[in-house]
Amino acid sequence: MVYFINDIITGALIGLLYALVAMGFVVIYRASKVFNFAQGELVIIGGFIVWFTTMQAGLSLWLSIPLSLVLAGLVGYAIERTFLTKLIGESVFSMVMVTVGLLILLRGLVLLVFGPAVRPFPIIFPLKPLFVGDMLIPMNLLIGGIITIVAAVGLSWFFNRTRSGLRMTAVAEDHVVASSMGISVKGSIAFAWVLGAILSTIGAMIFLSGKSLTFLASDIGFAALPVALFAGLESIGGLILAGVIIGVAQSLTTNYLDPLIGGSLGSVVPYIIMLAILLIRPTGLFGWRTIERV
Amino acid sequence: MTYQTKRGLRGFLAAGAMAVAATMPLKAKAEEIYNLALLSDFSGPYADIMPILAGGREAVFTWWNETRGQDLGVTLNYKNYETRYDAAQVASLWPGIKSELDPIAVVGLGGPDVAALSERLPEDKIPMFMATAAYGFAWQPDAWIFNPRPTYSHESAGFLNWMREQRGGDEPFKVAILASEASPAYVDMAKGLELYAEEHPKEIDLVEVIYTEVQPTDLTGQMRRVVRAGAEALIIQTNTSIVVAAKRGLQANGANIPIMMSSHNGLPASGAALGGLEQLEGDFEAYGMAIAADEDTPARQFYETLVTEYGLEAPWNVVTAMGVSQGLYTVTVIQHAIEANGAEGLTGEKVREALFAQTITTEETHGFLPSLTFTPEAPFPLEGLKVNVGTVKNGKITIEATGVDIPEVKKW
Amino acid sequence: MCLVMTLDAGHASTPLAVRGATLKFGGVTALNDVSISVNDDELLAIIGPNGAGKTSFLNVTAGFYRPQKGHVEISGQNVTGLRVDQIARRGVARTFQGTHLFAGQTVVENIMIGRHMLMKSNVVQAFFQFGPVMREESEHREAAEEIIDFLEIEAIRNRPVGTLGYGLRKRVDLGRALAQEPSILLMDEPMAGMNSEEKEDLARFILDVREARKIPVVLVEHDMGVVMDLADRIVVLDFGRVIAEGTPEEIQKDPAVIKAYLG
Amino acid sequence: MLELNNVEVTYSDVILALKGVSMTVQEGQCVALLGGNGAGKSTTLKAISGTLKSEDGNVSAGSIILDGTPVQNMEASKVVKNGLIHVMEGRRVLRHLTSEQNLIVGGHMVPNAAELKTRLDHVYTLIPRLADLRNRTAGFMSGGEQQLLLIGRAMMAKPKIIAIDEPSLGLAPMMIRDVYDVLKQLKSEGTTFFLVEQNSAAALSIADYAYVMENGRIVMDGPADKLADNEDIKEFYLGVTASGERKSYRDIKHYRRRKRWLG
Amino acid sequence: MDPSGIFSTSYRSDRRVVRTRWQALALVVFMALMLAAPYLVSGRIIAILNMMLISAVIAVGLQICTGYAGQINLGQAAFMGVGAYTASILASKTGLTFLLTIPLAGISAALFGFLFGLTAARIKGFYLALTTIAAQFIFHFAVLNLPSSWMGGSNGITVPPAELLGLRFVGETSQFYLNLAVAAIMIAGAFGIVRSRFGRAFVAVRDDDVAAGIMGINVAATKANAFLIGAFYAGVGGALWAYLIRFVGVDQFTLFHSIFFVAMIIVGGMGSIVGALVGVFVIRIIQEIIATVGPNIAESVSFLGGDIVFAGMNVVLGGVIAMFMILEPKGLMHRWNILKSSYRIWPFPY
Repeated sequence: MVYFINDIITGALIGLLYALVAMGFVVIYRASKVFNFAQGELVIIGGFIVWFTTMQAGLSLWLSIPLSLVLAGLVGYAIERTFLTKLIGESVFSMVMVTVGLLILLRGLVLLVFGPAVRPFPIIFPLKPLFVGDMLIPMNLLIGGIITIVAAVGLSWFFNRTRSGLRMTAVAEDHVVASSMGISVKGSIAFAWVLGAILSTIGAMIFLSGKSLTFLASDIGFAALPVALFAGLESIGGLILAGVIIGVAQSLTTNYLDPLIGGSLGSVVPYIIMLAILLIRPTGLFGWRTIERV
Repeated sequence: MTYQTKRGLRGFLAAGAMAVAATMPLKAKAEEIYNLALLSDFSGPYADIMPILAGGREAVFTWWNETRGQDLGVTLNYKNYETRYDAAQVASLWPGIKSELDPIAVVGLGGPDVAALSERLPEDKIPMFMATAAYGFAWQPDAWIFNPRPTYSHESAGFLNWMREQRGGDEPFKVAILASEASPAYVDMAKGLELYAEEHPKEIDLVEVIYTEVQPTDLTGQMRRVVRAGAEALIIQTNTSIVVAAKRGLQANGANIPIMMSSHNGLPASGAALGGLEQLEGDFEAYGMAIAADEDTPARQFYETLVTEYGLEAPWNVVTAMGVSQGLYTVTVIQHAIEANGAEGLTGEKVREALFAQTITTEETHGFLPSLTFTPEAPFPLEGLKVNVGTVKNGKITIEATGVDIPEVKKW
Repeated sequence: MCLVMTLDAGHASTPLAVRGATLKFGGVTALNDVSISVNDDELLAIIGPNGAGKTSFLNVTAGFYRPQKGHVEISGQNVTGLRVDQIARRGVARTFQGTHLFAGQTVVENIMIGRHMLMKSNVVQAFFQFGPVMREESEHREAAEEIIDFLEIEAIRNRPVGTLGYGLRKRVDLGRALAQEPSILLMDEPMAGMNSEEKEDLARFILDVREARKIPVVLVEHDMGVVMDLADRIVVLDFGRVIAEGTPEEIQKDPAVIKAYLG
Repeated sequence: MLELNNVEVTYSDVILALKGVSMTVQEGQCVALLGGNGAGKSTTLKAISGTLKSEDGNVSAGSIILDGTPVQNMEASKVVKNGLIHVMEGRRVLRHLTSEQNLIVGGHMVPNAAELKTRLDHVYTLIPRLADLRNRTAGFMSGGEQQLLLIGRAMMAKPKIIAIDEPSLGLAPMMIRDVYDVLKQLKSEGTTFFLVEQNSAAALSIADYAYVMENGRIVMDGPADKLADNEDIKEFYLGVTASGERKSYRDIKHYRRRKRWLG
Repeated sequence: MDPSGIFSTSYRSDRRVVRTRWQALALVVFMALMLAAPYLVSGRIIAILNMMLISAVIAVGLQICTGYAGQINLGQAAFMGVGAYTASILASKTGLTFLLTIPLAGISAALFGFLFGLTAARIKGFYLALTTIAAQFIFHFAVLNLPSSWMGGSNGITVPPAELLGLRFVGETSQFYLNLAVAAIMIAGAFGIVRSRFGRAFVAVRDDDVAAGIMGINVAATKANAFLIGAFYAGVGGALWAYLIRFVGVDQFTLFHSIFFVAMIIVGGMGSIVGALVGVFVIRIIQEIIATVGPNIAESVSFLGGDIVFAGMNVVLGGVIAMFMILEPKGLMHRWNILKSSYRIWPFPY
């Protein structure tokens, strides 16, 4: 029983990590209506930046973490300036398609800049887990979970309550209307990408702390995708619930069902849950209902 | 992986340059020139090890041309082809390779090469020689694609029997395996060992088969199950990232179950990814090929020769060993074919016949590989299989055992 | 039941009837127990202030919204809850407030899309492009050309609709609806955004449609001149309720209407 | 305040939509731009406000001066910062936000909360209906309410000049009056207007000066009262015949000569 | 817009694909060149053409689904895999002729695609597009976990060569004719579909699904149909792939392959069959250049280092796609059409 509860807790924390990466999707969507397929690549870039500042440049963690976040933000800004600004005014569809191209391009760029080798990732969070009676909770996931919740609450407030947040929401609703109101669509999208890159970097730190860094890390982008859709692409707060549900379901499947069937159902379960929820609620749990008028 | 890429890179380039330089003047002397097609992946998932692997195998060809080839009146030319580790790319390259080179043998790299060429090579009558261990799905009679090593499951079964002997006692050896469905090859590794454990319940007790992602988020819970099941060893033949995540999971549980790794995710690679070899103290790597340890072995000596005389600049590690051993058994087979048929009119078919006709002794491969006796029943030798075991002692890779017998493993 | 339906369909006393429809969304009651029926070959105009529920009425009729209460009958058959396309197949066509044309497509293509549901060919025939498909295409193309001819848009036949002016687009919109060979035509503010010259043109076409096709038309419109001149009967909505009904003359004098709407 | 000199606009680098348009708007004035559909009115407006780009258009010649700053091909959001707000046609409210959130977004450039409150109050005193609807999701408001919301949203930015496109489009007669009442009040408070209208009667009731466009060119201009008396304007835009009688839409002949200004 | 002097005298001629004499001539010359290709160019080129033809079938299907019907589809490689597996299982277990296995492969892939299309009845927009990624994961899971006697599991399936009247389709030349024939039929069929009522319904649903519904088009069914047709093409392409490689494994059909199919139609241009073909050509040619000149550059430009050259090649590939999207977001065909129309209306600017 203790182990069962432990599996649930660990699953929930992993789900929160997915939610953090998914927050990258949602923030970019919420401020620009663009679905960013290259989110996983932003995670690897963030990871490599952290690796570079710590393992290569040899900075202490207190220095390298803020520096990495700043650098990641700059990279996000650069990507937006190079690839997306020019497309403002084109259809959202073409902007989304650009992110598909980005996915291929960023992979190549990382390969070029950082090389293909497997890199050790710095130990950012204590390796020693937290023991609660017989339960043990990985420190990186625990701290990560807290960061996720704080970030979700903060960003939720930002987007729904502050004027800057509403401004971005306006951009997501309609680029042309937003710009006709004096809102800089460019600025909003740039901000979204900066934020998306920073969130991805935090995600990379939690995900990879004490482990190794390769291209495979980008898979987390597609692992986080069901969480984003489950919550609904506009909902930041909903990510927490969605992440926990999907994380727990995945953990229980991996630990109790997979051994029975001798396969890896755990990796497909998030997608199955996502499909099921979308069939019931087509815009996710908390996504905006479509308002159609003729 | 572990080594500095730059060094490996220079090694690769130097070897390439040497190869070009060395083969040019030889062309005049040697009477016959045959071509080898080298399939490589410099831009795909194995781009990190490719320069070193390529350096290893190319240095062997240079060495052979200058020593054996000269005597036999044969020069082996080779050319690298970039496959991006993609079956579609191999398939579109192949007709060009055939018409451009008309190779007598292909030196392959991995799964996509096998997938794309397994049905083409018998038609075109050209054998392909791989460097890695074999897979269950390629275990078919009348092969044209060959592995110097048996399947991954053979290697792990051999290792486990050795572990059980080391431990002593009669009860079965408890083991867990960590696999992934990301690639069918990884699944194959697990399936083979599962069947072996099923067939040998008195020797092996497979307590857990865990499937995870290729870059696992967290394995603490899974490792706790492994610990609770009382596993005495953990088999991870998939990739480095999983080794690292499993190690962290074990550390979190305060457990120290030895991990067995394979060649492509071996001790140096996993150690580097963990941030230091000392973290793998007491863990193992096991495969049917020379262990690249500090000890002075024939293999090590041959490597030194390649470095000093034939321009090899790759470091002494498992990937180099893989490249060198692949090159060595390839040239040995060709040499056998020349000895049997004469230098003239050598074809892929004759090379393949020579493979079956004669054992490739461990002396011929300078101790890189055990003696290999190929039969038409399987793409790898079924008899006299050996596995070598390396471990980390005091932060250094050392050879723990050589020539450990591999038990008979049934086809799955 | 079945017998009754066939009888109804045969005589089709009311081509369209909405009975007791109530529709609420987003905290607003858009329709409150609205009953309106349309007679054969009649031009019924629906007027009322913005938000009175005129467009909601059209949306309920066309199946775009499903009323919480009440039902919609077409030729005596209850069609409440059917999908928009199923209702369209029962002969309801509509034009839009603003335009909902397929902007990248040419005029001919837009009108041919209107004929989609009248065409029968299947995917396999389309794939191989053999006999029946080609014949069907030509037949329907001919019908499309008749509509183009009728609406005097021959010259712009192959122009993408997006490049046309608003007035012409409205005409294409009407053409696309006519291409469905409807048994009833709903028009949502066709005159909005037009100058008087364009209004005259479109009014003429509406009258011609009735003359040529003999189908009832439901017209939601704000332009009183147009409504009073064209309508046979007028229904006035306010706050989701029918507040008046009658001939143009009666409506013009109705004090409730003047208070709520005409001002 | 606003000055257009010989402006040309090209779409997709190919289609010439405006062919040398010049006009001036003085401070405190309301200038109306009239014309048929497709004449280029909206294009002119978009050229001024910088929203052309979303339709692949650009100002290929001439200059647009806003308060001394050239704004041709300037990014839309920067034009707003120079003091011009473009209220687009088609009632493009932010549908998923509430009415008040729409207003707050409109005031996104307001430096402090107190000022924002003042402006909100100003909007609510001028348009009391918005105060009642403040928590209503904008997508569920009626057309007229949405139009009022758009005007309120523009007011939140306190622009020097409001460029408004077809404010009466699709509105009931009383609603048109309400909307124009708000505009008139704003004008009396000193806001400059650039008004693009199809509904010439309404437009000329508020405008000081008007331009008439046809085919991408200005074909007539003059003080509003003078234009209202012009026979051609009467016939084509006000729908009144020479004798002053409006003719019935039923009496329109299908084939008739159209009088056109040389375009 | 037609060039001046070209006008149609019947409705049938008005819907022709080939409208001018030059186009007809170009098409005839192109087909003749294709038929003669094995006698004109090396086996390597034929092998590249084989890959292009198979990719073309799959990309054209994706174009119908994504470009015409507007449904972003990131499961095309999975649909291809279903087709490849169907053909392999039928050919290896029942010995059915390829004349039947290829269409059956298309049909089974179409059914799989249709399942995902069915969700269109409820799910819309990006949500629908993203559910196609689930197809990819479910396909992968199913192949590996169903009993290996069904789909080969991790073993993959070996495929006997296609055979017709004693002629075995082995070697690139005979396979080239097989691929060419199938691709020609499929591409011609695609032109038929997009110009039929189905094609118009697709575009209608893409541009304005509200209006499309009111036109009597069943929007959900049309979207499902788009997936069905797109997946059918992928299935046929998968069958051709199976007969070309003659060994199928689940790792030949990954999400990354799907992404590349999307890249092909982006580069070529959305909503144009010819665009899909152009995209296939451009992407495949870049990939082949990387594979061909890469090793040579790596050897000759030694100061750069081999792995940097190859990493650079990946950047080139990603960069080309990104460049297309920045400079030509509507694809090559759009640019071509603008050029064409400005040429035809020259010298007037409107």
